[in-house]
Amino acid sequence: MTSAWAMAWLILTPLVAAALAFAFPRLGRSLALGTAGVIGLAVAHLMRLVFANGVQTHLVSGWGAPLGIELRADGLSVLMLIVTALIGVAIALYSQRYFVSEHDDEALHRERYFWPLFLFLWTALDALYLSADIFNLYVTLEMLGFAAVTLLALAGTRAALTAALRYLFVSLSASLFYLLGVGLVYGQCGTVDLPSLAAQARSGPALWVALALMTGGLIAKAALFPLHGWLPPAHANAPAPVSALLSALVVKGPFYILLRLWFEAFPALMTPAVAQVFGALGAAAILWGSVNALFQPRLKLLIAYSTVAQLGYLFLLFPLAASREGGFMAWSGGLMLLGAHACAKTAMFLTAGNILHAAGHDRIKDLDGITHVLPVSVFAFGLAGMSLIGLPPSSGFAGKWLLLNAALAQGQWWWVAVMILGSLLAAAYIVRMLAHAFTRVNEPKTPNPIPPVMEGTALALALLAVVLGFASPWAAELLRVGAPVVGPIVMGGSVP
Amino acid sequence: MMLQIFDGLLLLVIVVLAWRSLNDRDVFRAVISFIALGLLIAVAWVRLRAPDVALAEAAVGSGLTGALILSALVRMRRRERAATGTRREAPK
Amino acid sequence: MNLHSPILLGILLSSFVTGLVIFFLKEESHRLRTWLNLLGAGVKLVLVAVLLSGVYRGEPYTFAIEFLPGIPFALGADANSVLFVTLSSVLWFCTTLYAVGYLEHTPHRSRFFGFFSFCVTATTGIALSANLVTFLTFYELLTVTTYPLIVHRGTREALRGGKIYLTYTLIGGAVLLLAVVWLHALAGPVVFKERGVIQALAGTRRGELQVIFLLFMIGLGVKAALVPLHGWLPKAMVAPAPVSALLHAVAVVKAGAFGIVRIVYDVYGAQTAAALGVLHPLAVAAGVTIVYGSVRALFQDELKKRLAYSTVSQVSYIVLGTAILGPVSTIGGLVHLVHQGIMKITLFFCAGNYAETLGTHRVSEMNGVGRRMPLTTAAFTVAALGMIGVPPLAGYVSKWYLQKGAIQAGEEWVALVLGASSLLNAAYFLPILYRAWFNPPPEHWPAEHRFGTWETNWMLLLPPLVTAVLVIWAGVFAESSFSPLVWVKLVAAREYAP
Amino acid sequence: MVIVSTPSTGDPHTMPDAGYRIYALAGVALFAIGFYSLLVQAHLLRRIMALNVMGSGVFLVYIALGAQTPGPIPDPVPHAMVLTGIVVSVCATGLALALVDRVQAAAGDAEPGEDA
Amino acid sequence: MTSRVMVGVLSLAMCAALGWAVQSLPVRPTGLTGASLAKLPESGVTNPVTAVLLNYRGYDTLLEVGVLLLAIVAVWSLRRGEWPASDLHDRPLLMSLLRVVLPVLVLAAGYLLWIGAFAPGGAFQGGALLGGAIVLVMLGGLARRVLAYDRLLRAGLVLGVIVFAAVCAVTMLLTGGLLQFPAGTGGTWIMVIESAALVSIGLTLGLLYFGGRPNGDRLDSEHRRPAHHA
Repeated sequence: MTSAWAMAWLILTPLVAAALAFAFPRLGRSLALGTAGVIGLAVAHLMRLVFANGVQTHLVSGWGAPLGIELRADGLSVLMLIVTALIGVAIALYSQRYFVSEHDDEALHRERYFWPLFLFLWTALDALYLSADIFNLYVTLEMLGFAAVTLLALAGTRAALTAALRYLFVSLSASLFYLLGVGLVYGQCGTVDLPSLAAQARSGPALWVALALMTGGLIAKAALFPLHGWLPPAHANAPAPVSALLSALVVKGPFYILLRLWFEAFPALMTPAVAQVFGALGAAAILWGSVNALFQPRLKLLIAYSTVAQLGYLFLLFPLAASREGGFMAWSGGLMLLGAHACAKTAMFLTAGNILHAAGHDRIKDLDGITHVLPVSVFAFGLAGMSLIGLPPSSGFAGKWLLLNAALAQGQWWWVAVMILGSLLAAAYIVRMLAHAFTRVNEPKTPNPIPPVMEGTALALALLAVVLGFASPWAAELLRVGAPVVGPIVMGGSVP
Repeated sequence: MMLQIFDGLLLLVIVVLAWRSLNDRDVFRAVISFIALGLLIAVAWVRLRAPDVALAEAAVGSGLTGALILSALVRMRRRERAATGTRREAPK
Repeated sequence: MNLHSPILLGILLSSFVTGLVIFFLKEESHRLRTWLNLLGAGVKLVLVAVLLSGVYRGEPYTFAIEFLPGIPFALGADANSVLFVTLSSVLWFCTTLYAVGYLEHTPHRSRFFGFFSFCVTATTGIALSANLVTFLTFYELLTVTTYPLIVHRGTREALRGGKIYLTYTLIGGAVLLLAVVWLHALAGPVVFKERGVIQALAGTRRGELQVIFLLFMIGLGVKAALVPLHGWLPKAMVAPAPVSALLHAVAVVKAGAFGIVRIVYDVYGAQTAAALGVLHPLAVAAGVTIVYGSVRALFQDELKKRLAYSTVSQVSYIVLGTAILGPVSTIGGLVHLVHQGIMKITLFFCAGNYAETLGTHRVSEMNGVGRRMPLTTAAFTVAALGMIGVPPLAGYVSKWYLQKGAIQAGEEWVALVLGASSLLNAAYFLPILYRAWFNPPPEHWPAEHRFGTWETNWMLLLPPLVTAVLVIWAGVFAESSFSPLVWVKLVAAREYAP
Repeated sequence: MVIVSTPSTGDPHTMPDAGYRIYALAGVALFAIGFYSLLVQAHLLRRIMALNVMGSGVFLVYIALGAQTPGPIPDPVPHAMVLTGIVVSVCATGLALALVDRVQAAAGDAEPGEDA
Repeated sequence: MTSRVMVGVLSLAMCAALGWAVQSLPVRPTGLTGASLAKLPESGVTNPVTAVLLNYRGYDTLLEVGVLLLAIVAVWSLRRGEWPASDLHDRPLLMSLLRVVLPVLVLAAGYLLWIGAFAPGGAFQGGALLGGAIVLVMLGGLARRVLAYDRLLRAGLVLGVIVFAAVCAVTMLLTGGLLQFPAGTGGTWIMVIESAALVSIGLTLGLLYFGGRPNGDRLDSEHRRPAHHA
């Protein structure tokens, strides 16, 4: 099977499945499972090809750039596709029982519409990670935004609907900023193809403004401080599997495009000042998000603010990967952190879903003794927490290790301080939850039964978030393929 | 020369209508000027030798979008009356 | 990797798998859980014995898998690790037996013993780590797995104790992480090796290495309860007695002390560290801690609190021995790693017995316990005298070598510290012994339980007796071929080999 | 509706390029007006219209730039892109209106013009 | 009020920056006019815009047809549709007019689809007309039964995506490339895609006006209590 076929499977399978899931609502569940299977195979195959033969490119309709659209799979794309597939499979499993576990018509309605929307979301993400064309990326962004907003609105509560509307306004206006930027780029360079833009390596006022527009739109979509306001209500009020999708995957898409734009299309414009600004916003996000997470009354709000903070770490990649020494270390570290956060955050939101389902609420102060009724879920939460804090040997540790190494090697110690402070704050808000969970209550109230698959998926992802730390050398090797930054992965003069 | 003047006038009206359609006190009038704006933009497409776009804009951009917003406004007014007696205008 | 490697893995898995299985056991299946616990501990003992002989014969043990890019997750066994792993696995066996007896008829035992096993897994991991990153990994895992044990009772003060413990250890962990990362940024991957691995940098990067050493000592000093980082230890006394034993003798403080030993001997190297001028401040900190801990212990009426401060003081003997250059003091410090362990665990076992059998928690309530519980009190007496340093008990050996080493190194002030500390030890232990043996017992104990034939549940009685015997053996047969001392001399020889 | 059948007619020199530039500038103005209103207006319908105006501004820039490219006909690529954009934005409008209706239904007696 | 001023200043600044950027663009940008005209013979159509939409950048259009379907799924999931308030039943004259106009609109849609291959027009414009026709039908309160027939509507709505994907699969089997048509057959394939797209686009736009799922939605009819109040 050629890489072209693998890419086609990745994009067409969820798209067709989404259409069918809408046409035949009863088939939704099985269609999702089937899609998960196909995509898993296709991603694995694509990864094999990328490892074996390097970057894979496919000229859609046979015309190359600039006239046609290019699909491109390098190490970064494949990593993102793998993360998406992992989370997608988990959500497909979890949602088999999530919606029907509450027996009423509302729930049934939600499930019937969840599946096509979920599959559209998956289509958008796969297309986004494979596209090498900044206008095509706009289309995928819109598809992503529509699906995300509607999935959130499925919750049907007033809070969720209001959050959804706010999210929609942000998402749409952000897309328009991006689109205008694309227009200016086209006017300047006469192409919207990423590799061609990289080859031109142009500069000039129009491109500055264009890049500013696109960046503004994308950081609004990626909820980078200070444009994060829409995220907590949205992620905290969605149905559990949707919260997981939003936090783990949706916000990562725009971040990925930012990487492509700044590191590949217009590296010339990535001045140290720009890099430091990105880093400063990231640092602010880490501190602001973590401190807010400490004071949230509801578990899901806590997790949502933790997402704001964790997204901050990703943007530390800009100042650290931009400099020559240890650039690749920071690059791979930041992206490992991305994968780690995806797994850990999914596990946490699914756990929160189980707790909500069992206890009927997620008020942290009333969760005393929840350990005794949901030991598996709380254990999963703890494991995921380990990864968020960055305790070894979790994948979160691997990512932070590389970022810290790069920062120290480059003498940018201030990021080191921020990262370590952020870890301690993360520990604080996670322990705050666990302390309540461990509090002994005299008569534990009998909870609603939780389908095993729902606890199982949460636990599986939490374990993944921990053991993936051992996969970091593999991930680094994968990210090497077509990476825009170079450099060794191990710093320091090695000693006898 | 004539063309330049025509362009200037057209764009002037477009910009004014755009402002009116977003900042007119009366929402209904705003919507009307919004639809008119769509039609004028369709004309602009023709001037820019983009007939395909003009067709789509006339039908979709102005026509359908306008219809959607109008019916939404009607719905809002209905709910409004149901909710709070007779108020003509949604508060700013 | 070689033929021996599976042993290293086996030593870890023997407790890890046990814990995993126990998690999924029903609360009721008491018997099965007990047998699993003892089986795991027993298997570990056997494997450690094999390892011990192997390392004595100088066979290499290594195991490594990929972890971080360029840095493997590596296990190994040198004389140091064997010392620690033997200690912890022996005491582990006793503690397990004791815990089974102690926690009879209490809820959530599966959870407790699950984390209990994970905890010892982390400890043995610390002992067997072959490089700094692996050490860091197990060190943090130890923190995480201990928390559920400390808050096990789920009471408010248990949770407060747990929170304080985590605050200290996690911040310490963060500082340690910073030190490790910084050292790696300077020196690349760091593997443990006798006489250190950074001599090459000592000349050029002197300042940075000094700062990094300080960070190391702060990070490890938290668990080793160096003043002023000791605050968590007395607060953590709310935990059940077996956990206290774990914290004070088997796992946590030992992990800190062992870490300091590792950093000084196998990362910096004693000579290099001395050349960098970082050892003397460490020695002073240890001396201060020794005196401070003893003084605070003097004023505690609650028995476990008094023992806790005694730990603060005693663990710093190890640090002191490490911080003074020269083989003899090294021997004194390292051998105290073992001696302090067996003595202190005995004391905690006994304290637990008093609390469980008679309901006495305070020193002032201990009048005449010797008549009611002679065996327990005998064990307590042996351990206490050992702590004071009465010949020919274990503590005497440690102190003698520390003394000698200090004099040789020309650090006479240490002699004063040790003397003062011994006096203070006597001052806070002898009154207890006097009350226990010579004061008349009260007609009613606070809360007395009767356990058939023996003075208390046999599972509570046996462990302290065994460890008390060890205390005597480690002292009397110090020079015989099977004693901690002999092994420690081997370590010192390797560290200071010309 | 005028239908210029390309490419047969459509002389590139019907007017100087500068003329097209005005349209791009007007597009910029529309974009700014839309953005301003989006931020300051509370009424949800106005906000939705503001998004549409922003969109029209963007499209004007696209087509105006496309009209300047040398050759017998304007650059068809921006035209296709704008067609895509127009359809996407009408979809967005439909979705937004439905969502607004749900919000206000859920809000019940809340103000119709209530800010989201 | 102050916030208004600040936003105003911000917008003006943005406007200035954008204007500056636009002015700085090359007066004669290197567009893709030449390239698209050069490849036009191979594309299978003679209208360059249609060539871009369905051949050069056909992949965009594939995703866009997906977005259209997604929009309808979203709207249906949000609320139940309702018949427009302005019912023309009591206006016989208009109704008779409508009966004449409707077929014309449908024919015009077909014509635009066909003409799209070599002159302005195509699936989108045709679909727009079709959508307008459907809106008129609703305004006239006609064909309520058809528009309420859930199964039929769903089938029509997904037609575009399914056919487009099928064409992708078939042509890929023939040429090994995504959306790469065998030489000389481009026109046919494009016509197939566009015809299916026309139906879906028309339905989508029309039903967007309907504003929600049809009352005959079988998900609702299954249950006594409506899933959502709209």
